[in-house]
Amino acid sequence: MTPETGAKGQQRPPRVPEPYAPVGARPDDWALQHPLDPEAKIDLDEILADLERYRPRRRGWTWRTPVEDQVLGPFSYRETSRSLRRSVPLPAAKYFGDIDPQPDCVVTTEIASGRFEDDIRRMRMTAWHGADHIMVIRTAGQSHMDGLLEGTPEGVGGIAVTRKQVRATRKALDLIEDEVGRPINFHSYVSGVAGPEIAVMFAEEGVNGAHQDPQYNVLYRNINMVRSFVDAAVAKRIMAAANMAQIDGAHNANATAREAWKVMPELLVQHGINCAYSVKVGMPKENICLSTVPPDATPAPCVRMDLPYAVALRDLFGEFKMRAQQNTRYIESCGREATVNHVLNMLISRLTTADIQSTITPDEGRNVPWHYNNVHAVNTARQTLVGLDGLRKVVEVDREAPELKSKVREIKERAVLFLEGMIRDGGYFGAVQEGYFVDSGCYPETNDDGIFRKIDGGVGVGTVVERADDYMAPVCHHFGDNHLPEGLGKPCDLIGGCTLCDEALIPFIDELDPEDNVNVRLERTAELREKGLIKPEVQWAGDGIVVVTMFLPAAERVAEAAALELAKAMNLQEPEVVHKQVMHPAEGTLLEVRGRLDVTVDPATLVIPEEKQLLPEDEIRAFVKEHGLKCVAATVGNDEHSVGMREIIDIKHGGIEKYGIECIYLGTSVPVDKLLDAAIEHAADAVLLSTIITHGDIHRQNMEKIADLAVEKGVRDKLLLISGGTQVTDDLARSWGMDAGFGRGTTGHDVASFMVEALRARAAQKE
Amino acid sequence: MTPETGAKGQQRPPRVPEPYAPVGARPDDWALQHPLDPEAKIDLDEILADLERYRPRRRGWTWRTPVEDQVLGPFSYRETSRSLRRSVPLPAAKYFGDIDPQPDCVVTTEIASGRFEDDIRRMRMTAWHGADHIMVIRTAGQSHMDGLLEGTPEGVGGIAVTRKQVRATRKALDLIEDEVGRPINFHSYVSGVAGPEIAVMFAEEGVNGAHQDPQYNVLYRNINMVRSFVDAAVAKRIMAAANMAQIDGAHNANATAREAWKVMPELLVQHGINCAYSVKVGMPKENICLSTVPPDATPAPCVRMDLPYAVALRDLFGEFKMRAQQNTRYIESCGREATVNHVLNMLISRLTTADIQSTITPDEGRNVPWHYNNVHAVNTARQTLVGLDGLRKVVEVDREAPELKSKVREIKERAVLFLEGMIRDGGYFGAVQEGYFVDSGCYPETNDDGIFRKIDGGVGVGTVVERADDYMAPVCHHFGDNHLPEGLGKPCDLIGGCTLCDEALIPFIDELDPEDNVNVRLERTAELREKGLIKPEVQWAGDGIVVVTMFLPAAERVAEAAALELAKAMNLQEPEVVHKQVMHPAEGTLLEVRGRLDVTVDPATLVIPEEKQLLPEDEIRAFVKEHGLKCVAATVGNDEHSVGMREIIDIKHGGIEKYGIECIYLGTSVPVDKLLDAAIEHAADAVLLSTIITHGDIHRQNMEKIADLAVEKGVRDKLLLISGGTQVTDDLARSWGMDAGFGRGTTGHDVASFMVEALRARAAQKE
Amino acid sequence: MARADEYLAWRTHLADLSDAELEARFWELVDEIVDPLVDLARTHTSPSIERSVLMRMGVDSLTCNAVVNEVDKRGLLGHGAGHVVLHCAQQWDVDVRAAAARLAAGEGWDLVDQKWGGRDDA
Amino acid sequence: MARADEYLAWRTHLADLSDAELEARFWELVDEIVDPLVDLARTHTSPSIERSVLMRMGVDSLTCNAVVNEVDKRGLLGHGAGHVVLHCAQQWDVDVRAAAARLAAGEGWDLVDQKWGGRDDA
Repeated sequence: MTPETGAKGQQRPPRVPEPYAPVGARPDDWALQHPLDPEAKIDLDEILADLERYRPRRRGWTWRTPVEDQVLGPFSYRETSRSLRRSVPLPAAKYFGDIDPQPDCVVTTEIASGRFEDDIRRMRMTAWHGADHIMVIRTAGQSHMDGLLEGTPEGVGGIAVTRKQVRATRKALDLIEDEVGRPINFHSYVSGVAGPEIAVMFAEEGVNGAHQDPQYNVLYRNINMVRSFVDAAVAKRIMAAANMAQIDGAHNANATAREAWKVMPELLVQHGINCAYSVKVGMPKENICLSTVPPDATPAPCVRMDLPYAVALRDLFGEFKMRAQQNTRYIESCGREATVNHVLNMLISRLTTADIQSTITPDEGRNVPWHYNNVHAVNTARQTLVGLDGLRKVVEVDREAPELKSKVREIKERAVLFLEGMIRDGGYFGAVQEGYFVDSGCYPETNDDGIFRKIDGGVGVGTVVERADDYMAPVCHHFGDNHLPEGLGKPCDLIGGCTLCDEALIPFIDELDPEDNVNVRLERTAELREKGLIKPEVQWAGDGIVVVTMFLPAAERVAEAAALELAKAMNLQEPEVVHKQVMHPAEGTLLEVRGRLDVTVDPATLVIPEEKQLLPEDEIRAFVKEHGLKCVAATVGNDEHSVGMREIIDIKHGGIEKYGIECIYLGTSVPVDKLLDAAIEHAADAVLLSTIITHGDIHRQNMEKIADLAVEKGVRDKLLLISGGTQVTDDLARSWGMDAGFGRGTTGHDVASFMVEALRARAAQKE
Repeated sequence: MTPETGAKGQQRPPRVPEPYAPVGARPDDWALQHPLDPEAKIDLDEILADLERYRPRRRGWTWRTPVEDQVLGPFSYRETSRSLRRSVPLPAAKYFGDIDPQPDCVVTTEIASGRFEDDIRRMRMTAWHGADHIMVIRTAGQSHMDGLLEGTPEGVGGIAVTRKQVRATRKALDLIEDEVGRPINFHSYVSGVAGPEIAVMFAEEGVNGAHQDPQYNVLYRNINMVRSFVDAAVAKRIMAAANMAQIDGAHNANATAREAWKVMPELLVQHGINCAYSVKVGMPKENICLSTVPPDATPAPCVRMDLPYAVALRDLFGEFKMRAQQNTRYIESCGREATVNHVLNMLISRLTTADIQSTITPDEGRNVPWHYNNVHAVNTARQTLVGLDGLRKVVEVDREAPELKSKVREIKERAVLFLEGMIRDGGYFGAVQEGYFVDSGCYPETNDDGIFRKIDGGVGVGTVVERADDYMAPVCHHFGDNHLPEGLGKPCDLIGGCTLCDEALIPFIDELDPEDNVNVRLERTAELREKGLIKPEVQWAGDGIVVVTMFLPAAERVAEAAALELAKAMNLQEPEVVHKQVMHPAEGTLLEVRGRLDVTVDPATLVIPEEKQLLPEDEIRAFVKEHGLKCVAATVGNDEHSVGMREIIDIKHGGIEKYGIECIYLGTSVPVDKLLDAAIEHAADAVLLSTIITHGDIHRQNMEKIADLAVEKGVRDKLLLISGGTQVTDDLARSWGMDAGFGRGTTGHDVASFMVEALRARAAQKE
Repeated sequence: MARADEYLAWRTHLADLSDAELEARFWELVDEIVDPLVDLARTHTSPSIERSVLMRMGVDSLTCNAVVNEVDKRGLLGHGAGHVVLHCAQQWDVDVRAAAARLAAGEGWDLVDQKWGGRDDA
Repeated sequence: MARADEYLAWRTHLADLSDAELEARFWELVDEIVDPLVDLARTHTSPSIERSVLMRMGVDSLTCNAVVNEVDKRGLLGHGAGHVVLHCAQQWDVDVRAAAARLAAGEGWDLVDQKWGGRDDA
């Protein structure tokens, strides 16, 4: 038990920016010339202005820059990368000089508010917490749209991925990456029936990575399998040309199967097919990332079950990259439970390998993720990966352990049997028609509950045609037979250049929909932005959503109904219980209720306590050296919590002793008269009195009493009377006769600075 | 990304209680004859009645009963114990048949509301989540009270541990342990200047474990060192007589030192001294538990740093028990951060050993723990320990790894150097006088900032006297020279029995304070209890505290002020920001604001939706077999989220197919006219239409349109029209022409039951 | 068809393989499955592929749609929509963007028909 | 006094010990430190210890306080407060609870003085 300590803010000393050279920026780079001000909100109007002329600064994926045996603060790290130029460190970093060690792997955040203008602000927040792979979730309906969309319609559970949305986002990310000092990878989906076109648009717009896996289309989007594979070859070749990282779709089998651990053999097969297909159409292996999820979750003994799979996967796919995703299959509405599972997932990453660590927001089980939950997820990743830094230097996956060895072998053998079966049944198309995939049996076990697709069914069926003998595509990076005239330098010489060679040729279309577009949406919240009004939000500017956590001493159903009543009493509109957890069937229920608070605060009306201006440390030290400064200190009343007081005085805690102030500590539970007597006896300049706030008002009585006694004994003007404690406020302490009161989060610097200033003021008065 | 799924409750099928035989209960056991009703609150009046006659059923500690290779649901466990008779499983257990695997080690919760009557309710909640070591935190002031307190005064940051409080708590725990079907260990503190008396009282009252470490008194409570050690010998001997588990106090050095990892050598020394002292005064080694904390926390590379220490400790102290505590030193106000650190702490437990796994509440960094945070902490422990079950079967601590081996050796050598130094400096007392302990240097490095105590100082100085030649104590289990007459069977024969041999001799004193006592406190909340009113609470009945989580798009200080305004707009009294986290210095701040909501809900006024009564599954199956039942299903509008629909229909997800209902699934984004046509073509009995709620009201339009079309085509009365989706409600769906609407958390059973009932009702109407 | 777990019976032919051999077999089988898919892709095209060609030629998405729809309708996708546009551009002596725009506006399909003829079944 | 980390210099005499020897040395040193503490405890007592004796004799805590305070004041703690109560109980032929109650009420200290004399310095 540590004593009550209260909220500790994260005010931090300014950080010296690290040297940073933006990847791919040209001298005339717009972003470099319009750096973000960390103290100002991103200007959405500026992002949207002149979009038709904006060009991203680079193509292709960027990995983090590892730093071997990096020393940060008091620690040495084995698996970290170059630090950020600006960031918000983890809360506990304050104990270690605000270090912000960044893991060696890329960290993903998935953003899906449905409005790209709100996404952008969220991306900035996550980048400040260490995300460098921003994955924009696409609204699922788009995958059946046979062509590109133009505009920025509002999406549900994701956004419509359009050129305008992509370009604006990339423009914002160019600013944000300069702000944090690290390249940020922008990512979305090259899937659905318009894959090749999306791939071209992404290549043109500097998108750095994308999901591309024809099997995903077939199994989960019911797109015709022939169309899906034929399209994929062209899409992948274009992605390769743009040096994009590719992530496959195998993890969806985990998310779909009821007993996710049974699909391990199939997962290896799905990864194998997409990897081999990608390589054969021209994608370099180092850009091919396997999307892999530890398939199990608690209360399963998940680490022991997931490890053999992770090992088998890395044995087989050692030349490829691993994108470690976190488990979503068994996520419920309890954010704590999700967080613990994700930590266990990352233990697998650290026991094996991960090139990209994806993160799932802890609220994924209950809503489309909210701003701060993206940040929470990123923090869980960076915290865990750093906490497990160098784990393999002291802990070994025991490849010879019977429980591991036999399982690893078994998974591989079952995958081989799966492939043999596929070939017997007519290869890939035959196997899909036979329902091989997402069957809940562990192959060769089958449950006949897999996903069956027909070669002559699905979206886009019958749209694939054979290339004629004179088939020609006069552009670069095209896959497949292409009967170009002989002697060309490159294919697009035929037409005077293609967009992948000459970006001046890229056309830009602005919003086509006059109603569902970013300008219309921004108008609705213009007042908030223009007047700088403050309204809670979780997803969209001004959505007003807040969450109330309450424990009600009632059974679940009664508690739920009561919670909604209480939410109304809190002026919440449309309250909804988003989480409930039985603490005991009769004793009570924990509930989280979300609701809309239609209240706006004008910061101009707020009384914001002035930020305290402390004397420089050297000035304090000099004053003490010249005048001497002695204090007696004690915890009074019945308070045995000496930790707070010790933090304030002890030199080892950065307390006032470090300025040379002499401290006589009398201990805990000291009566105030004894404390005053000691001050007189030692001719002290100040009395430090620590107290907790009691229901019996003892804290007030003690302060008043010592002040009265000091007057009685004629020493009031010789002594500074200073009280402190977690719930002490300066105003109250002064009203009870103290010279100052210090509450939560006080440091020795605060107290020393006050003492010096007060003594100077008294001296000035006397003169 | 999985789609939006909404809060999932934890309503579970009734569990068959496991066989349970209460340890130490006699045939006339009061608790056995007054079992708790899981559906009713614990009756505090009953607990308090007749306390003077209540006797606990046993003395001594109980370990969990391990079960080797236990199979639960689809999984097999290596490190679990007997399951509970009743419990609340982890939320995700619903995917696995509501299993609730319990780890092999005892799990602690620390409870400290300040009012034992509220503690009792919280203990019941935590026991239902797997806690079987209930540690009651003592208000620190008590350690300087030279004698026992009588009564139950309200405490701060803990409670006054008195006989009445202990007896009432043990009485309640006897009921609770029968309810959950597992012995519960009750624990508090045998420290301070009244150690021997507390030890006697604990032995008499059936307390099962206690902290006892004379070094703790010396270093942290400034109790005279001679008194502390002399008292400890007697206290320990009495604890041994009562077969209590003892936990030492070494972990406090971690919690106090600024760079906690530097005190590792000292920790080994502290553990060694208390262990050796305990053994020498008669305590069996198997009752002696080392309180050990992984000293580091993120952002340190903590697991790699903590593991060598954990290994060195277990090398040296293999014959003793390990009580693995979680790190509190670096805990901040972010509950997520605390949770991640605690998971990493438990990785150390699982990589080495832990006999008791202690838990720290995630709100420890900001307030005295709240009800549900005790439960959260216990859940984090049970979840993590089960998730890491059998880890050492596949992963090995690499004893030969240079980074580990050299560190383990070094820590041990430094501890030996520490001991050699102590002996040079005059043994224990000399070393304490020299400030050996809690010095922030890593011995033999010193910083001269340790805790200095004088042999002739501290509380209780000068109170120890030498035993005279005729010293006699005519009682059992007394430690030290005792000149009893020869020929006694046992010492207390001299006086006709002592309380440790004849519990009838134990006196009971009721409340001495007429104002600060449990009856007065309970009177204040009598109305809530008597009328069954519901008021939020976190710590004390009716305290009204709730927490609001909000993201404000403003910089930290402005956001904090705005949050307090918003809290007022939510009718919260005394709002206080208990957590704030910068998401981005300009874009926004996450805040948690606690406040008191002085609103009480009378459940009699609530409209509680009736619990749906579903048809038994067999009845549905029989109906379907007799009449046949066919439906067509599709996701309409632009909704590609087929997962919800698939869960409802697919047999593999427990959907309606399992009752024999034939389902024709048309896919996603199906126009409603095509859906209706398909229903007519297939002569279906029902249409299942899945939709998301859009801002454009498409969901309403689709439902109205299909209903109108069905009327137009003359098939309305032949078809059940059923819509579903996360935000669909039955009322709205019916108002838009559907026969039913199903929202969040719907199962196939719900839908199938509705269909059969509706078809029956239609058939009845026709007749 | 549901099948019990016959792993132990099925695996006998794998039992004697070393881990390396087993892994090599995995990749051989994957190649065997993937090769015909790659061949299929090499020799076929689709509306989206052809639109992606036009996009790379600098044609905006709306025009791409219009041109590829018409090429497809006329059964000429197998010659390549880019090929069609290029042919017209050469005939008209304009750049490919201009040619695509004119084709999208309904101009020039006669030129296309002259070169490739109408759809066989049209 | 602050001291730099002289571990490498100080450890030389430990370098050749096996791990088992090092661990044995740890426990030998611990014993060397603890033994005098145990001796001290064996031969001394305190007010709390004496109250714990009375408690075990069935005396309630308020009475324990009163009796031990007076025994201590009279310098007789070294004989054992339980001993004092037992002596009076035997003298009065009552049980020890009754004897303690009478002593707490101020009765019987003359009997005590008769047996052990007053405090030397009283």
